[in-house]
Amino acid sequence: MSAPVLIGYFDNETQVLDATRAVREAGFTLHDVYTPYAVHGMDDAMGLKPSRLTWVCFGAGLLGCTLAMSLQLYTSVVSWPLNVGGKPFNSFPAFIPVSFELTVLFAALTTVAAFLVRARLFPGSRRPALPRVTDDRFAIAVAPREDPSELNAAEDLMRSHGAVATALLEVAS
Amino acid sequence: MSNQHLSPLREPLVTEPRSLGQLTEEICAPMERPPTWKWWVAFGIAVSVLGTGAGIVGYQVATGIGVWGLNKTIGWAFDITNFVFWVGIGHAGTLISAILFLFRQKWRTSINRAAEAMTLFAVMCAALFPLIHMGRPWLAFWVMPYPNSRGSLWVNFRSPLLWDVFAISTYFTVSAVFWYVGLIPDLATVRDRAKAGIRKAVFKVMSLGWTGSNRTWSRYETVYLLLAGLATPLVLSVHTIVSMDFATSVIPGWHTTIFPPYFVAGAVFSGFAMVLTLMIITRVVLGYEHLITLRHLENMTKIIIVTGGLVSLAYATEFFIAWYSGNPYERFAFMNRAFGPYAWAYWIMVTCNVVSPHLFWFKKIRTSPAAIFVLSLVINVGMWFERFVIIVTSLHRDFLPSSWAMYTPTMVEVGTFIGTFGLFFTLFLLFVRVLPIISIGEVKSVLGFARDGHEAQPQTPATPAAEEPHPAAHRPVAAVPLAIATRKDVPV
Amino acid sequence: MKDASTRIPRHVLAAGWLGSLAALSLAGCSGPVNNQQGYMPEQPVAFSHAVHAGQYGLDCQYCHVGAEKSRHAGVPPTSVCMNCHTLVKTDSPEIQKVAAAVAENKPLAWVRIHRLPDHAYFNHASHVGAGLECQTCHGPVQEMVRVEQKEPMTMGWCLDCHRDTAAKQVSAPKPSAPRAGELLALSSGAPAPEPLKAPRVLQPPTDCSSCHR
Amino acid sequence: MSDSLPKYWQSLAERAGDPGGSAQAHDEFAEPLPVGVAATPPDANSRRDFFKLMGLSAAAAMVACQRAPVQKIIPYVARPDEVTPGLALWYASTCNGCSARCGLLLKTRDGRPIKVEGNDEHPVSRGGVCAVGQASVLSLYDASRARFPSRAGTRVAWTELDADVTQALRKAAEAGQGIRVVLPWHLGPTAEAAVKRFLAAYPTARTVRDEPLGELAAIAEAHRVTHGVHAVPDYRFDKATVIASFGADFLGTWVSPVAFTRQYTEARDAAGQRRMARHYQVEAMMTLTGASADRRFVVAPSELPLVLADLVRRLAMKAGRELPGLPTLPAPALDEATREELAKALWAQREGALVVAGGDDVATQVLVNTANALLGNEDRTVSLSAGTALDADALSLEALLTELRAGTVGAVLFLGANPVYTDPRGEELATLLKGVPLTLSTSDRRDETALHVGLHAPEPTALESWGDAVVRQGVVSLRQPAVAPLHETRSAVESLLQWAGAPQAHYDFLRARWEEEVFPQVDAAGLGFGAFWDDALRRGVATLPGARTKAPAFREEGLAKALAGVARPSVDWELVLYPTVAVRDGAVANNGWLQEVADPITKATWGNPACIAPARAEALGLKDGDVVKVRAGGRTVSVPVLVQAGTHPSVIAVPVGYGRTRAGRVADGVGVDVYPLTAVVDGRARRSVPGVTVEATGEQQALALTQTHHRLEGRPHVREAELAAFLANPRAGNEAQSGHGGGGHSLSMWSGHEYKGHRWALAVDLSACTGCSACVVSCQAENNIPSVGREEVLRRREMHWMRIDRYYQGDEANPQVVHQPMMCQHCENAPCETVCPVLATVHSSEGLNQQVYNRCVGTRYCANNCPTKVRRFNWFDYPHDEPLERMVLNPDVVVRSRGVMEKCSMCVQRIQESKAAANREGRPLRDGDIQTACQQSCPAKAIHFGDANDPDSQVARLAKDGRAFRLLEELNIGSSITYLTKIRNTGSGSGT
Repeated sequence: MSAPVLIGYFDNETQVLDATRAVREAGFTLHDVYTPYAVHGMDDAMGLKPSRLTWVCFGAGLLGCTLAMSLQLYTSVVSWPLNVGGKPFNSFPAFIPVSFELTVLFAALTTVAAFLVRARLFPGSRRPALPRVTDDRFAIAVAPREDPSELNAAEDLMRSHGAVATALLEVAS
Repeated sequence: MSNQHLSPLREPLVTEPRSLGQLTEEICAPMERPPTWKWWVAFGIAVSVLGTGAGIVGYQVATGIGVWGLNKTIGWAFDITNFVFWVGIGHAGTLISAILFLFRQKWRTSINRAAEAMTLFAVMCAALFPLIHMGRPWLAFWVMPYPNSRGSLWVNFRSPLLWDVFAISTYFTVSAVFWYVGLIPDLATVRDRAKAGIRKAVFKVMSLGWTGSNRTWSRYETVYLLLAGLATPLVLSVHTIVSMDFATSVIPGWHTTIFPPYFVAGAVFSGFAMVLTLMIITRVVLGYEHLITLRHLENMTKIIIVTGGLVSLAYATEFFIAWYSGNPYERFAFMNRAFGPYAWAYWIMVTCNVVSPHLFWFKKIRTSPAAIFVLSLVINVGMWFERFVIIVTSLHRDFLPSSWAMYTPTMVEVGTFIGTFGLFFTLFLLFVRVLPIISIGEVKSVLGFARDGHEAQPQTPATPAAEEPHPAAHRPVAAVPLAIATRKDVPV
Repeated sequence: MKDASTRIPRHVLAAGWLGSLAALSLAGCSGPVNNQQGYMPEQPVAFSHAVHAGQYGLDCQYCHVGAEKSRHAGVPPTSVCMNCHTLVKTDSPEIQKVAAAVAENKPLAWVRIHRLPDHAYFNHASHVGAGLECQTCHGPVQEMVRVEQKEPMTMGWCLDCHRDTAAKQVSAPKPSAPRAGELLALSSGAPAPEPLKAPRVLQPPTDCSSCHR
Repeated sequence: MSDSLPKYWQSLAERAGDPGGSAQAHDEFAEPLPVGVAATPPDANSRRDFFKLMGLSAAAAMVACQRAPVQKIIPYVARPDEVTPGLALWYASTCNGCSARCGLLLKTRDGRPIKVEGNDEHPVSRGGVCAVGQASVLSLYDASRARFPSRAGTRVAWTELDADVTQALRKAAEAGQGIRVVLPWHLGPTAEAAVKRFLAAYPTARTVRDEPLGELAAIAEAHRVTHGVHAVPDYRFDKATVIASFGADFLGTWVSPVAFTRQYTEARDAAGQRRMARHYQVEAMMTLTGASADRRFVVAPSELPLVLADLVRRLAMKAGRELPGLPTLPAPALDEATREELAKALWAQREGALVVAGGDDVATQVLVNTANALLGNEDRTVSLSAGTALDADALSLEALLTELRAGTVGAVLFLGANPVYTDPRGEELATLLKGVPLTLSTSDRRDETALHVGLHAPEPTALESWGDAVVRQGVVSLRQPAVAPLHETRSAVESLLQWAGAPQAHYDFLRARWEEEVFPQVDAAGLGFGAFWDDALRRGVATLPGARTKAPAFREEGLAKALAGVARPSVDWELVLYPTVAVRDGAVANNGWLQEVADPITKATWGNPACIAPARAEALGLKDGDVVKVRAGGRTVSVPVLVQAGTHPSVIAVPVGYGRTRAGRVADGVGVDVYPLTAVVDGRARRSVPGVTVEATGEQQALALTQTHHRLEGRPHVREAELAAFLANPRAGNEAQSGHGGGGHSLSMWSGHEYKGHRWALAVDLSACTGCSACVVSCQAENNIPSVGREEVLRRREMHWMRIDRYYQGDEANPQVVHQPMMCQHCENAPCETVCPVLATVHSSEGLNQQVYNRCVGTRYCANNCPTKVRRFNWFDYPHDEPLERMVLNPDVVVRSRGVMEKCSMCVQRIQESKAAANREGRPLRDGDIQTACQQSCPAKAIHFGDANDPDSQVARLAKDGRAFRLLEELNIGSSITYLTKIRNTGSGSGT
């Protein structure tokens, strides 16, 4: 069985922000909001919690640094210590640049990877976008309760906040 | 609703009123219409230069580094000069997108995409030189630490050249990722505008199924912020490490602690010059005057004044320290720079880098694209000579007078250098054709900047997207059941 | 580095390019290209080490005389074979090949099996002098009917042995050859060379220039 | 597949030039000389080499991970007893590069001579060899040598040639026509015996002696005048306390430079014997000898005899002797005080004084003899009794020419002489030869003279033939071949015997003669000839205690006549034609090593620029490379000038021996031939020509110089002290040095590595080094260093691992000179090592800075970061693939390919060889067991190698010496090379 979702289309940022807040305060479950660009303040309008990706980034960076440092120490001190320019086998200061670079590399790549996975973005994804939301439209998707009358309530609410159109769409669950 | 809309003091970043739709239209237009003859000419030239360059490099690799003008005293000249030159240019892009982003400099939005692209292409050009300057480039992979059957002979992590390998490759990778992440929403926009066909298919794949969901947007913002945060120290580290190629050596004129900041400043300096060069061309050719506004240019000239000042300061400091150190070799090295056989190069450098930026103090010049264009070129020339001076004049007369020598480039070296410009512009022209060179999403977010929201969007969106009748637009609510039957593909 | 003296006609250039690329891609994965472990080519004369070294227990250095005094162990002059084979097994066709070669003074061209690249210097004398068994590097030759390269003979392989030996503090056997001046001292009352200090503890070098110079 | 592959590779392997293949593989004439290739790299050759590389990697690729190309092992059929593949054999022999006849040790590997070293047992050269001697091994493999006897260029059999010759000779003898044998002065007793036998066989036969550099002739002639013997005395610089040389380059090219250099350094060993012979040099141009002089005076060539005459007069005055024969001459340009100082100095030392003069002027030599006689130093610093007599009744070339003009000559045989090239009358000679029934040359190649003779009977080189030489009364040096003749050649001795009708092998003749004449002179108690002979062969020399003859007394009768022509007007632009240290008279010119080694003074390679004084150059607005026309005696030559400090303003000095046309691929067309400008004064060729005209042409010609900046800019890389100061304080001039032998105060961030076993180091005595450059060539020979050719030297890309830096100080009209041998300093904290990304250069456990060619990817960062710029990069493949030339390669040193860095390895292959030997014999390594190539051949013994960790090694001792200093100590690179302060004995207050 699948639940229908009510979509409300808006033409401008301010309206969609108000609408979103209103819809959420009216107690409807916000399925999602679709916008052509990152709308400032939408996160708290939707009541989203800050992302945990920052921690991924930190961890990855730490890992990169450790790997880099241990690789350099292993190759220059353990595996085959060579007298290079009279410098000590463990020329720690000389190992810092590479460690730093690898830290950044690991952090960056891992974070992006994590993001793509979490947001389920991948080549060949078949998910279509709502019409014009990547262009000049904003859309609010409300997951209504079973009672059809609620649909109208939600629709009215959005129209009252300036929705230019609404539609009821089936969600394959 | 954010307060920025209410500030009467700020000037709008997009000078003419535009609707979101119109923006999309404008930015996507160049890639949707067939290339103009101007583009073809430019592209033709670029490609042929590239081809020639490739031929020359082939010849050099086939014959030996001997076809260059180097000798037993001067082991580096054009090769490393060009390397540092291109890496330097490669700095503005990430700097603009990362550092200005962190500083919340909204005006960056309309130039960062192109600047980042420029970074990537410049770094490609730069990376070419460390490769071909090797005596045996086919063994270049030996600089990578990998287990092998030579008793596992590793690499020398004490060598600045090795740091370079890691720095440059990391820098390239991260910049590329940064750039691509920034592209994703726009790719989706293009995808949704495209009719069925190759473009649709390609962009479908490239946009990774972006739907504009705000849950994604919110994570996206976090990631972008993180990347910016990572890229900022990275961009500084890269030229620091490049400068260490010289700073860690013993050669008077190279062995200088001031090099890292000095090189970074120089990199930003030359980088912005190059961005200006490209932006001025682009805005004229593509008619983006209202997006890449005079204000953008002006801001960049200001940065140039600052970095130019830093560079001048570095020159002065070098000289002072050389004298103050009391080290005869240091003293000689710098006197030799200014008054030795390569004095001409030195004074070109000074004129271009120390004198010319100060013309930007004049509002007239600062606001005349033509003047800016010329000066940006001048500065690029100057920065190339800076590297040439540092490398060649330091090497050609070092400790033992017996091995003092002179260097003159050969056609092969010059040709290779020109060839890299071919590579650079070929890539840039392709970029202009196939990707939105302005970050649509970001510009939209600042469209309302310093302009009241409602007035900002006239209700006359004549976008092609609007022409296709919207499924739910004119349908009475009663007809909902029908709709239920029709659509099953709403994203979750 | 002898590369420079091999001859290749121009039309191989293309192949050369591809080839070199392929070589490089492989070089990383599978060690240096000269690693021919298991190489067992056919020889002009079907000489069996199993018979000579194994069955009859001839000392390696009876034929490979250079091994203890020169960098090359050397392949014996064809005439050496005839020391015995003028009498032994003269009817065997293989022997007749050898006889023929000696007769018309035309050397036999043996196929080289154990070989290091030109840029790697190896000295048999030092290794034999340090009491190393031939088999350590050449495998159980005395059991081989046709000789085969048993060991990888890569740089890493050399180094492992050098490192282990250095770590184990093995000491060398007393030099087999009489020391300089000893014979003289015996015959005429010349002063004998300074007495031998305690047997030398082997310190096989791991310096690059020990092999690459 | 595994059997299909070998088949495929079989063909390739044959091309691969492996042990068997290389020799017969392909026709060497198709091969360009390495020089030619390197000079213009982007040509077919080097590209071909690239294809080779690519090809091989194709091979590599297809068989990667499983099969490499098949190589063959080609054993001897029957191995010669003495040959063990991989072991070197040494033969004692005698050099034939010049008239000095130094003792050599020839190193052969698997039958190939690969290196020439000095023979320590040779009492005259005592272990030294000059550049020419070193390079003779390359000349052996010279592809331009004649490979068979020929008639008018077409090959003939020896028998056929002999038939022709003997027939023609008989005819000439019967017809009473003259038979003339043209040869140099020094052939050695055995060869002379053969000549005598030949002369005896043909009554009308006489010898004509001709040498391009008429020094010996002049000296001998002068002694005929003053002592009545036609001989060259034996000079003993080691016994001298004052040396006055008038233009004699006795350290470079004069008479016996190697021996003299050793003696000279002994006489001037201030550190060792607390005293030092003072060296006065009066000369017209900067010579190698002048560069070492304590007091040097620049005088025009035509003034030299005047100064000398003045000196003689002053000495006579002091000696209280009348010399009526001494003509009254105009006062020379040199100022009174100096002349008196000179006379005083010599007179003060009398018997310790030594006066010598260069050049081909008999009068000058007569004056020298007079001076020495007045000083009474016979048998001390100059010994006629120990000298060597020269063929007294030989004709001069002039005489030959007159005969030829008269048409009374039936046969002319040139034995190792090339007058058509080396004599101004060459052209005429060439044309006159056409009229002679029998003309023949025995030169080793079809040179300029051989081109104009009917028959060519090529001689083998000294390394392929027997011979002997008297180097000093009572010292006979023996020459034995190190290899059988490579080509179809026959020694001149055998030829002469053959034509004299008494055919005999050179060896038999030699041995017989030694048995009859040499052996009786030795008091070999009981010891039979066989033993004596073997010993002589082993040592390469026999010393005969034979009773010294009393030297004839000096007589002044001849003076007046001899000195009649002394006063030559000093006319502006005096041309001086001089031999360079490397190319000498040009006979050895076709030799890449000798062409490429920089002249110790001018630093010029691959050419002979004309030296002019800086002042004069400025006046005329000439600078390096400007081409001038030099006109003398109706002949004109265009030559580029080189502004050379220390040249007399009226002098233009040009080296001879260049501009050859028939020497071979290397030398032909290199430089210009200036022999035609030689003057002929009453029948004698004179290499100093007054009154020539010099005019600028406005043309430019780049000079291939290896050093273009000549001043130290006040940097302390070279330190020196005045003798007096040094005796007072052993660290004089070296105060800058922190602590003894470096290390010293310089702080370090880390503790550094310790070197448990050996720690190799070098010490170079700047006081001993004369800059003769023998070490440079020795290094090149030992380490397979390519000659890169003029074009590459022009690009400052010479490959020498070792160079000699030459600096001037003071007045450029007459500067003080210092030579500094410069090689890899093997720094403890080597800047080059730190910067190599792939660990291609690291430090060894014995303190060596190792360069691993096959690991190098060629970033050149190391070279940039090398403070002494001693690293050399292979810009191209400098191929060693001329099959003959490749024979000279040292199999113990790898040949470097394109794109890799190389540099001095301190002869690591020698270090390891000696260590292995010591291990085999179970004995510790002794100081001196190991000698680097440069050290071995140094005639001055200025270079010392050893273990710095061994406290009693000489290197360790020298490192602690007061004179010890190290380069660039302030960089804390910890150089392993110790330099020792240069000591001068100018007599002035302070050295610098």
